[in-house]
Amino acid sequence: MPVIIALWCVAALFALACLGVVTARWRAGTALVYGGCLATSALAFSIALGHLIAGGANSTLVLPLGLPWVGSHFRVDLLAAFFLAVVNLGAGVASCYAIGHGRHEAAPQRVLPFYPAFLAAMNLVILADDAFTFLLSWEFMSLSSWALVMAHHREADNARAGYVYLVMASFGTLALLLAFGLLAGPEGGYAFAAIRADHHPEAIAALVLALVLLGAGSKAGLVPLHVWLPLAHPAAPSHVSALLSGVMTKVAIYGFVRIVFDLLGEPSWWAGMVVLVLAAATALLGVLHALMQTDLKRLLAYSTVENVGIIFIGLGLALAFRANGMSGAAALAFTAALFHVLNHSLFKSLLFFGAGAVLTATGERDMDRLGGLIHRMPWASFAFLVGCAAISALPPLNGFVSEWLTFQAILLSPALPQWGLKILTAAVGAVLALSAALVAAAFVRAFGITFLGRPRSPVAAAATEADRFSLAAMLFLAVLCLLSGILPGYVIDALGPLTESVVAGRLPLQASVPWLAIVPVSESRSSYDGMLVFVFIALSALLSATAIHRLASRALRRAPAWDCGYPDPSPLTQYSAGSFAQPLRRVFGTIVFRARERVEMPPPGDAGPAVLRVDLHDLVWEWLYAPIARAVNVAADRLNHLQFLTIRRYLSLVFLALIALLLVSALWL
Amino acid sequence: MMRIPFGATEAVLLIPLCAAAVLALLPGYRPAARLNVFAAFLTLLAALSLLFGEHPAPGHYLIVDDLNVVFVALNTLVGFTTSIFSASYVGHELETGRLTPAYLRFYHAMYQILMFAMNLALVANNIGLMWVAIEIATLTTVMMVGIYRTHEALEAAWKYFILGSVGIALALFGTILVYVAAEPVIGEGLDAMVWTELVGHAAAFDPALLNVAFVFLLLGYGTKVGLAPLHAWLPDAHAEGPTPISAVLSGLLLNVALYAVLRFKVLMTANEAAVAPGPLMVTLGLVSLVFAAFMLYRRRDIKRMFAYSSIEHMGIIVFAFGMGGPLANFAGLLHMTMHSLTKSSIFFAVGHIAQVKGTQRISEIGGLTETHPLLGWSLVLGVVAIAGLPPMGIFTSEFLVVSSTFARSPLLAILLVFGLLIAFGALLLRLNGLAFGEPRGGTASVKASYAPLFAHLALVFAAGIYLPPQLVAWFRHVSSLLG
Amino acid sequence: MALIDALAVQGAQMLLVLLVAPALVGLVRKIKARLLRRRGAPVFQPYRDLLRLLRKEVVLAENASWLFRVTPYLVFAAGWVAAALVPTFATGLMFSWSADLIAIIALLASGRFFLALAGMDVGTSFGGIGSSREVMIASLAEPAMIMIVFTLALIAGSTQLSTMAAFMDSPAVGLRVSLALALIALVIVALAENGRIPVDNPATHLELTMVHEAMVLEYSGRHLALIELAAALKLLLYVSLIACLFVPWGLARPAQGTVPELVGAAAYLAKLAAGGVLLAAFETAIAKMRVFRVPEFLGAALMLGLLAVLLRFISGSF
Amino acid sequence: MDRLDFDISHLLAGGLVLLSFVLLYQDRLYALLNVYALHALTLALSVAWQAYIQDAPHLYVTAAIALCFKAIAIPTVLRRIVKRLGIHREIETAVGIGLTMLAGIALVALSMVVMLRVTGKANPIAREDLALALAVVLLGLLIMVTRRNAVSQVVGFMSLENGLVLAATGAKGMPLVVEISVAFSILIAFIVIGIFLFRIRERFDTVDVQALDRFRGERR
Repeated sequence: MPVIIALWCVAALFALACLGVVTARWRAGTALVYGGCLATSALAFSIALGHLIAGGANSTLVLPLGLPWVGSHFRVDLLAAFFLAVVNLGAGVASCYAIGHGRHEAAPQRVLPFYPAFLAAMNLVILADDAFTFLLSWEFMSLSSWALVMAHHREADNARAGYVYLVMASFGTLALLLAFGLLAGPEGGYAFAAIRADHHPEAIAALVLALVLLGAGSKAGLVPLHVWLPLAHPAAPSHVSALLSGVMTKVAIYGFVRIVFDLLGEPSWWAGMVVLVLAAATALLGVLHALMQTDLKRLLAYSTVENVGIIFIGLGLALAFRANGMSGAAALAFTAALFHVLNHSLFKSLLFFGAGAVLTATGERDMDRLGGLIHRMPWASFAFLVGCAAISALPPLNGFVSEWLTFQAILLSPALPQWGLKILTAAVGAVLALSAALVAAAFVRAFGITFLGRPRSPVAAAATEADRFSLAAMLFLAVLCLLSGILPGYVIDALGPLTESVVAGRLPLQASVPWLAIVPVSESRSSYDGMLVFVFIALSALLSATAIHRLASRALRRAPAWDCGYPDPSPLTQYSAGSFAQPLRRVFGTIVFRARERVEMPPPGDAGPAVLRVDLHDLVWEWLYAPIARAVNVAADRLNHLQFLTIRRYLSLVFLALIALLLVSALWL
Repeated sequence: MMRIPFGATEAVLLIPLCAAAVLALLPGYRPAARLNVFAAFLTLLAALSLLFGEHPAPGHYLIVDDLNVVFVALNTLVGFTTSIFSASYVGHELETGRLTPAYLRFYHAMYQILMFAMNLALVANNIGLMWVAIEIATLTTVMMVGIYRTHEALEAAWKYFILGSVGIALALFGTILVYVAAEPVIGEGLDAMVWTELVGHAAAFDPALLNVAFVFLLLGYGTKVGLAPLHAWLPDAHAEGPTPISAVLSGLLLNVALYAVLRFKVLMTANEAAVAPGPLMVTLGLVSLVFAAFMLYRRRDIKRMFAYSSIEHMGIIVFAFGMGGPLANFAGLLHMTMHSLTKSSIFFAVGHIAQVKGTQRISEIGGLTETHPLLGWSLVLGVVAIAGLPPMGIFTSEFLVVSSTFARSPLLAILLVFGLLIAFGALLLRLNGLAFGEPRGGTASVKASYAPLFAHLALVFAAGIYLPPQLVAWFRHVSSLLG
Repeated sequence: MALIDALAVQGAQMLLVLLVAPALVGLVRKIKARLLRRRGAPVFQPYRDLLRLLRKEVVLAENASWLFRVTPYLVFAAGWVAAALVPTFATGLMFSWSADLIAIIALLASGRFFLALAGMDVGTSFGGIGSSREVMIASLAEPAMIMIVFTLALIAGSTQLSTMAAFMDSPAVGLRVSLALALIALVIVALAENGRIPVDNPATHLELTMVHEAMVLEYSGRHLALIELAAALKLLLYVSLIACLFVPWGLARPAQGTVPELVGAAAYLAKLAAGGVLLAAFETAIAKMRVFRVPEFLGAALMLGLLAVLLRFISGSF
Repeated sequence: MDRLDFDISHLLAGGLVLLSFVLLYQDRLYALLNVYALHALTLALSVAWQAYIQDAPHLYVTAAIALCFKAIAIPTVLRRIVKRLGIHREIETAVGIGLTMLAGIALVALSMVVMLRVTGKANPIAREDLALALAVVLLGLLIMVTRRNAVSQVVGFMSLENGLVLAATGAKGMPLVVEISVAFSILIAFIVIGIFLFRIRERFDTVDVQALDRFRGERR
């Protein structure tokens, strides 16, 4: 019974949390807790993977907890199994990383107790099979992750990040709560089975969809609910950031899929449209923000926003196809989305690990104070490079496969009957292509500024390689990125039964395709073979290298950089993060961020330097959130006068209330 | 089930009374505090025997039924834990000289009288008696709020006194009206004020008269509940009195007043012709919730802030009862229980915090999790619980209220959610400053008694995950009565 | 036997592109010189340059990392594989299905990715200029290219180059507005991607205007040779892409035997020559534009592509 | 149920309302206290009358309390306090007398509408008494909210409470009336003591801002 084992794993994690409280003070505690988490996650992962591949039947369990007349239901079906696998994979690797990384933690007592609890909460969300348990775990997940975000609470930014995060999170939870209120009805049929059973009318479904987009969307980071994400994810310790970005957003996506695809029944066609619009906006805005950041971890966080957008594009397409009964196309889009879920959890964790390694080695997150790390931390930078290539969707790595599948799904959309959807999908395709290209730019920038060139600060010059555990975790993920890139057929086949169960259609069996290629629709239409591409590139590179070294010269001489004859010793003459982004800022920034560049020249005769100032505006924040905050403050100020009235005035309030009620009872009752 | 020992109901009343008499004479604070704890403990035992024994037959004056048995138990429990807390608290107050032994004797006696009054109000089967009990409770709390004799304390006490008296007067008028409504049906004399009788014959009462009566009762007892706009006394009384009293006020007295309102709501529901009291309560509840939520933002005094949060939660509870229906009523009852446990535990923490930091000003307290990890984290836990975050009991009740409301009247639910979110934002904002960030304020070590604090939090936590079926049975029965 | 055959043909194609690529560059240079009334270097000069470079030693900047040294081979390999997957003289080659058009574009993108990184590796200001401008151009050119692919894929019902070429050859394809739009867009993209005038000037070393050349400024010896070769392959790839998609005549069908393949090869060379002439003429005709005009230029391509796609989405008849 | 009982109780209750109006009208402290004494006296009479016609002897106790405590003790004590604390004799009103009177009339009308509509079943005396009692209660509240002066507010409260006792006695055969009136007398005693102890001279709703900061709400 997978569900039982999974629940035992959760229990074990809670036990580890208690252990963390006790052992936080001693040195061994870190290794102990994280090791335990690693083992538990490994177990849970294997269980989930086994269930997924075997395509096993749903295993359910009801415990007499939670709401007494409902009980708390748990269930492992294929969807849950997939997400359990993703979550526990990420969790396990993060724990392994943390065994090494956690040693550098200044305040372990603020991390160790909450980390296992956070893992447990994420597992519980996926296991839950009734509204109460689901929301309880969901909000508990927010809570525990909030505690982790507040781990370094001395920095004012982190406190603010934690505040924004938890408020947004509970906003999302309340939205979901309302959604479940609608789904369950006034009698409170909270069990998912009951919700699935009864049919929901059009209007209700529409409202639920909106609420779920608010709830799950705010957790996943859909624009315009993403504002907390780039604040909170960087604030946490790096292995937690990896979990937040790589895994927790996936749990949010699971919530969306669970409610919209599973509980809500047949969607109406425009549902897909709404999702697609939001998703496209998210993808584009996320990557543009990422391009403007100079804080490495914040850049990664924004790129998470972008990837969430890509995943939701897949989901939106799946919704649209499903609503029109095109089950094959729906299966393609859904597979693409899930595949990207997996991929993103892999390379985003990897990248955050890299950022964490840099942070521990240099104490810096600002790219403009880094550089040249490839010489000092070769392995870490290699792994980070793989991550960058993967997230930039370069073949033969995994990022490309899921994006390729998404493109293939978009190419199927002219068959859709609705004009709006057709045109929208085309536009979405363009946006997707644009953001894919921009991602490549963003990560050239990230890797180039951080790891290449000459060190821009002494700390960067004095950096040292990351520890064994961290490297092991990173390289493991790098290998996984490559494997799932060159052997995508297996992943797709593993997802087959799942898509079958959710969108009533599946991709053709890939195992039968020769040469390990993948054929989403038909041989003549499109096919891709990561394996062969990889082999070809490797072979031709090796071939040329050996040939040249054999037949032509292999001589090599080190010399100062030429730089057109004017080499400048100061590392400050290198391109910085800001200057690298300048061309793109000029192209996109002027519209999206109202970017303005001001050059402040010193007056004639003054030898002072000229200063180039760039001011960017986060319009979402300035147009949506700032006004709300202002409104609340104004209201609070106005009402606050009521604290300073006199007894007579208070009495008159009572008096008026009495008169009012008497009038009511005299006139109406 | 064991047979109940003779006169447990009376015991719940007599023990505090005798204790009060002794305490009034007993000099020296240590024995007094001990006796105080001991008496509270005995009362708790009696209440527990009520809880687990079967209910005695209702008399003309006293009754124990599903509606009040839980609250009696809760009342005595919190009374007991608070007495433990107050022992360590007043010790510190003596050292700092804010309280003199003479006042302390007075304080302990008053404490027991308050217990007596509240238990009486709970077990009273006679609406007149209930009224008297609540008046006594008001007077005693007024005394205790003013006990520090500072100008603010006196001022708060006076405000509380005047507003409370007016409220009580209104409640009395409502009570008289109920009698007038009952008298033609039941006949003159005591029976017409006995609650069980009233419920039995409520169907035959003049509905219009009941409506007017309920207006007065709602406003009268609502003043004690602290519903906006009748709330004015509450924040200052909490802020200026000794913290144990703040805990008792928020944790118990509000509940007792609300319990009175509930009794009469049952009466209203028993009479079909009478207008459903729902809309009134929903309106008052929402007003209190939203108002208190906004008021939280500008608070500078930590105790006053949590007082406002009490108003907010009373608003939620009254809203729930106003909505009615099995789910909402259940949620309301659960919320009452959870709120009194949580809020009193918060005040325990706040009391010690104010003592170690030497101030109640939020701006001068900071980084508690650094300076006093245990206190700080328990404050965090308490605020997390009161803000309705899982896995605490309040999450359960809020879950039920919101989800059951939205399906019936979306607009109200959205208002409710709005209020909840606003309040959450405010609480979290303050918590950030109090528990995290750079440490501010004194770093003196606490000789606090954490037992009560953790006991309450443990209960709340447990309730968030598992509700004992017995409790559920009681609550469901009561919610069916509440309609 | 058939396997051997297929392998042979595939290998032939790989060799062909590798051998022809420098000649194409040389041809373009020659014709440009002629149009400027210079005699110009012989067409086969690029081969000589490559050999010379290959023989020379590599002068490596002190703080160049392993990435700097690996990149040329990667870029070359990516370019070569990509070029080898485009049908030149025959469709349906053995491995042509292993990467469709999207994948080919992605291969070029990965080449560019590493080249841009290499540009930043030494930590000189010129490398930075080159890389940042390169990614800016690419970030506009790639989506345009994807849009073009969409258009063609929607017309041909496939993203498989062989299938597309075959379809284009068939009578089923008529004269279409979207095709014309796609062609224009594709030409613009090709110019940008290969760093030709008006986007970039392969001949200049005027630092402020150059993009690609600035990026590879620090390379020398065999590394530089490989990068030059990769650039030539890229140019060839785009020309043959245009050729096989818009003038697919003479392409040999799979397994038709040697004769049609030879015919196809001849036709292919002819197309290449024509393409080279046209490119040279175009480059001499117009002037290079400022770097920050390039986005508008490419934006136009993107819009054209999008327009074509929309037309296709709205109705099959366009 | 003969006419006379009804008329007399009606007369007394009506007199109570009338006196409430007089209280409302007063702007001198001593006069206010005198009128209150009269108010209490009327109450005592009416309670006694009720005791007589309901032949409920325990009500005589209530009447006695009303007479001794409210009509005699309290006013004298209050006079003392006014002297001792040197409270000055004019009553500051928040709202003009005329407006207050109008409001009072409206309140009486309201209470009539509310009460007479609802108490159909109850016997006429109870109805009259309840209606008038409600009027007295509301007028008392009105006094409390329109007077700035502590003592006059207390007087308002006490007249309000008289209204309650009137209602309680009017309700035929209502038990616990004595207990309740006793409890209320204690309450009032506390209030009066409170005034004395807390030295609440003029009024608690001072308008000077600094005092506001010091007393109400947050200590900044």
